[in-house]
Amino acid sequence: MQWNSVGEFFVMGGYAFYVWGSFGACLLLMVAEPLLVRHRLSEVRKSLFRERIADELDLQQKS
Amino acid sequence: MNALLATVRRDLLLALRRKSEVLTAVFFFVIVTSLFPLGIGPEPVLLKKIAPGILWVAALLATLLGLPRLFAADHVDGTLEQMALSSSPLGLLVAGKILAHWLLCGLPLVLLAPVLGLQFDLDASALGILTLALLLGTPLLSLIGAIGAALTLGVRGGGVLLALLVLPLYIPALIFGAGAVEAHIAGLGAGGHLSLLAAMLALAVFFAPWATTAALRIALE
Amino acid sequence: MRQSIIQWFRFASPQSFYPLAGRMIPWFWAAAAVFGIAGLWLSFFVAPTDAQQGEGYRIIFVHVPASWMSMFIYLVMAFWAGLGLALNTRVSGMMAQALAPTGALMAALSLWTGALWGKPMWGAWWVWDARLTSELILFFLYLGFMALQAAIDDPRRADKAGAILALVGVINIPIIYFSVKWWNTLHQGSTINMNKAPSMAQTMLWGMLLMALCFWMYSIAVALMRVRAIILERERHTEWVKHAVE
Amino acid sequence: MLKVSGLACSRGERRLFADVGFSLAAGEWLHVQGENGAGKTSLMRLLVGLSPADAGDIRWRDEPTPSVEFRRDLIYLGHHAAVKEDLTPLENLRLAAALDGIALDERASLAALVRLGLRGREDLPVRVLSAGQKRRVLLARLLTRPAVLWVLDEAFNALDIAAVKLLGELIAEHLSAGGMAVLTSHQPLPVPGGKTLVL
Repeated sequence: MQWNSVGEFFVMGGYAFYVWGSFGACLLLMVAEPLLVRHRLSEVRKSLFRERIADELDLQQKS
Repeated sequence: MNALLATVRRDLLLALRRKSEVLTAVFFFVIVTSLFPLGIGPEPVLLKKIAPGILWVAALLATLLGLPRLFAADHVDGTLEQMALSSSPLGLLVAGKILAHWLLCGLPLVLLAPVLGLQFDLDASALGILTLALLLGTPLLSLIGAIGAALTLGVRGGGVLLALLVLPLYIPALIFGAGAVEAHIAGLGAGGHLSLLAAMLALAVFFAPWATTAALRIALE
Repeated sequence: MRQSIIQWFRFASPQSFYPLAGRMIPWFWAAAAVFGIAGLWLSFFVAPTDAQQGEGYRIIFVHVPASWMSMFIYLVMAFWAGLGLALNTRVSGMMAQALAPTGALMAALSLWTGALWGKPMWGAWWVWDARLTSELILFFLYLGFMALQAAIDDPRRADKAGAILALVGVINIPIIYFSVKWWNTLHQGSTINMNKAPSMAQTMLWGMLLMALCFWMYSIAVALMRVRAIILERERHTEWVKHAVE
Repeated sequence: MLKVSGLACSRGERRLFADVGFSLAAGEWLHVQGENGAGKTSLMRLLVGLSPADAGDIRWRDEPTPSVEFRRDLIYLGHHAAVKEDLTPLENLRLAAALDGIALDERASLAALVRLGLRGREDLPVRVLSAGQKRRVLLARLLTRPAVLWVLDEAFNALDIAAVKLLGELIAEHLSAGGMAVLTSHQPLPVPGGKTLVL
């Protein structure tokens, strides 16, 4: 373990911007991507659900 | 083989009836290469250094200019459909169309390049290497471009998409083509570059018509 | 053998692949988390400070895995695309389509972290280093693939056209990489090469490996999520989809 | 000689038709009927092998299609003009034959054009011809290309009364010489006999 304090860890030997910029970007995008995909999935599900309700209403109207 | 030659003759005849389309690419090549010295300044040393790159990039963009029309006209009037149903293999007809495209859009550039190279103060041997590199490289551009043209046939925003698909694939040709001239000027000898260009051309002659044919069949579905 | 082929074809139908993918996703997320925590711990607390590059070198723990994944995903994508073209299975094309954005993301991350590494090490955000340049071209190839698929309305045709493009790309990637490397040595632009990270210690290698495993598991998990969305979108008019969604 | 069974086709998510089957022997012809959008053109394109079928089997001389032999025996004329506007009718015929690998002499191509009433227009660019005349240039290929199976999609459109009658005669001649034809059309066709398929 080469860090003497938490502050030193965050300073990263003067490379804080570059190191945290890299890891931060990875973290940000790798959290954002699954969220976007999940949003896409739930949008499809919602529209499929709407369609099913519409189908049921259609059937009720006919009968 | 007869079918291939017949396709070449047909496309050349069609181009002859519409000269403007062929001349556009040539004019583009001439004007773009002449614009660079105006933008950069007339220093002979600098111009000589950037000449191979400029001539190659201009040649690359000039061939790209003619690509969207390679199959589009035949697609719109239905003759492409007839080609796909012809008793000759579609691959041969496609190879013929690519050859015709090179004769119309590539070969004029090869012939013009030495003249334009003079503007950049290249000496005779460098001009020879430049012409040779373009002679090997421009058919490669036509072959790779044909795949892109077939893939984007009848697609929305086809022209821009074609550039996006094809330009990254043109990079090796650009590197070795311009590199050949630079290596020659630097006294390193252009043999390696030229033989690599020839190897890539051989690979493309083998694969590109096949891939283009497959893409055309998909586009016609 | 015969049995396994039949099994494979069974999973090749979107209807049976959809629930299977759903069951697999949590496991890949868990694996990604485990590898990620282990990898981060190794890269920040075990790996020693580099003598030349100080703490800045720690960027390779994300830069190298992202570069690896961006290339690997293109290969996998081309594999699925080729399979779809050869066997005409529907799931293959969907897999290829689901992988492309993740591959592009990895290429983008590789470029971004490469720039952030380059600035303190070489004093420039961008150098025309062979690796960075080929990574940029790979990024363009991903963009082209996605743009082509987005531009074609009929999904079956989009799959096939994308497949041809991916296969052409996969033949070209080694040629591009080789040519860029050749170009780089001819011009002698940058002298520092990224793959010669100074005195690669054993712990560094392990950290990179663990992070790469984390990125790999992550990519699979996200691609499976996306393929589920694509399946529902494309098969929305079939009976089973109407029943699959509550 | 032509045997089609269990043919199915869908456009996007919509199923156009399923389980279409028919067979044709020498001298027979099929009239494909159906409303707009019923899938007549799609059926024609499946039949000639331009697009793949969802299911089904098409056999020509007991061999699965599309084969080289099938393409040699086939002529397909669709909605498109399929002629080059910048060329003359004569050049169009000659180039189309050359692409098929057929040697076509001047006399045969002139005879075809004369038969289709294009006398005096042989050397004009197709661009200046009327829509009906362009259609006739295309139809001249029926005479210059020796095919057994004619697949004509809406071939009677844009033709005047004389041309409709002429095309009817051409088809009848072709059939009596042992040929086969598949035609789509809304209106009754001036060709005697024939099977009917309603989509």
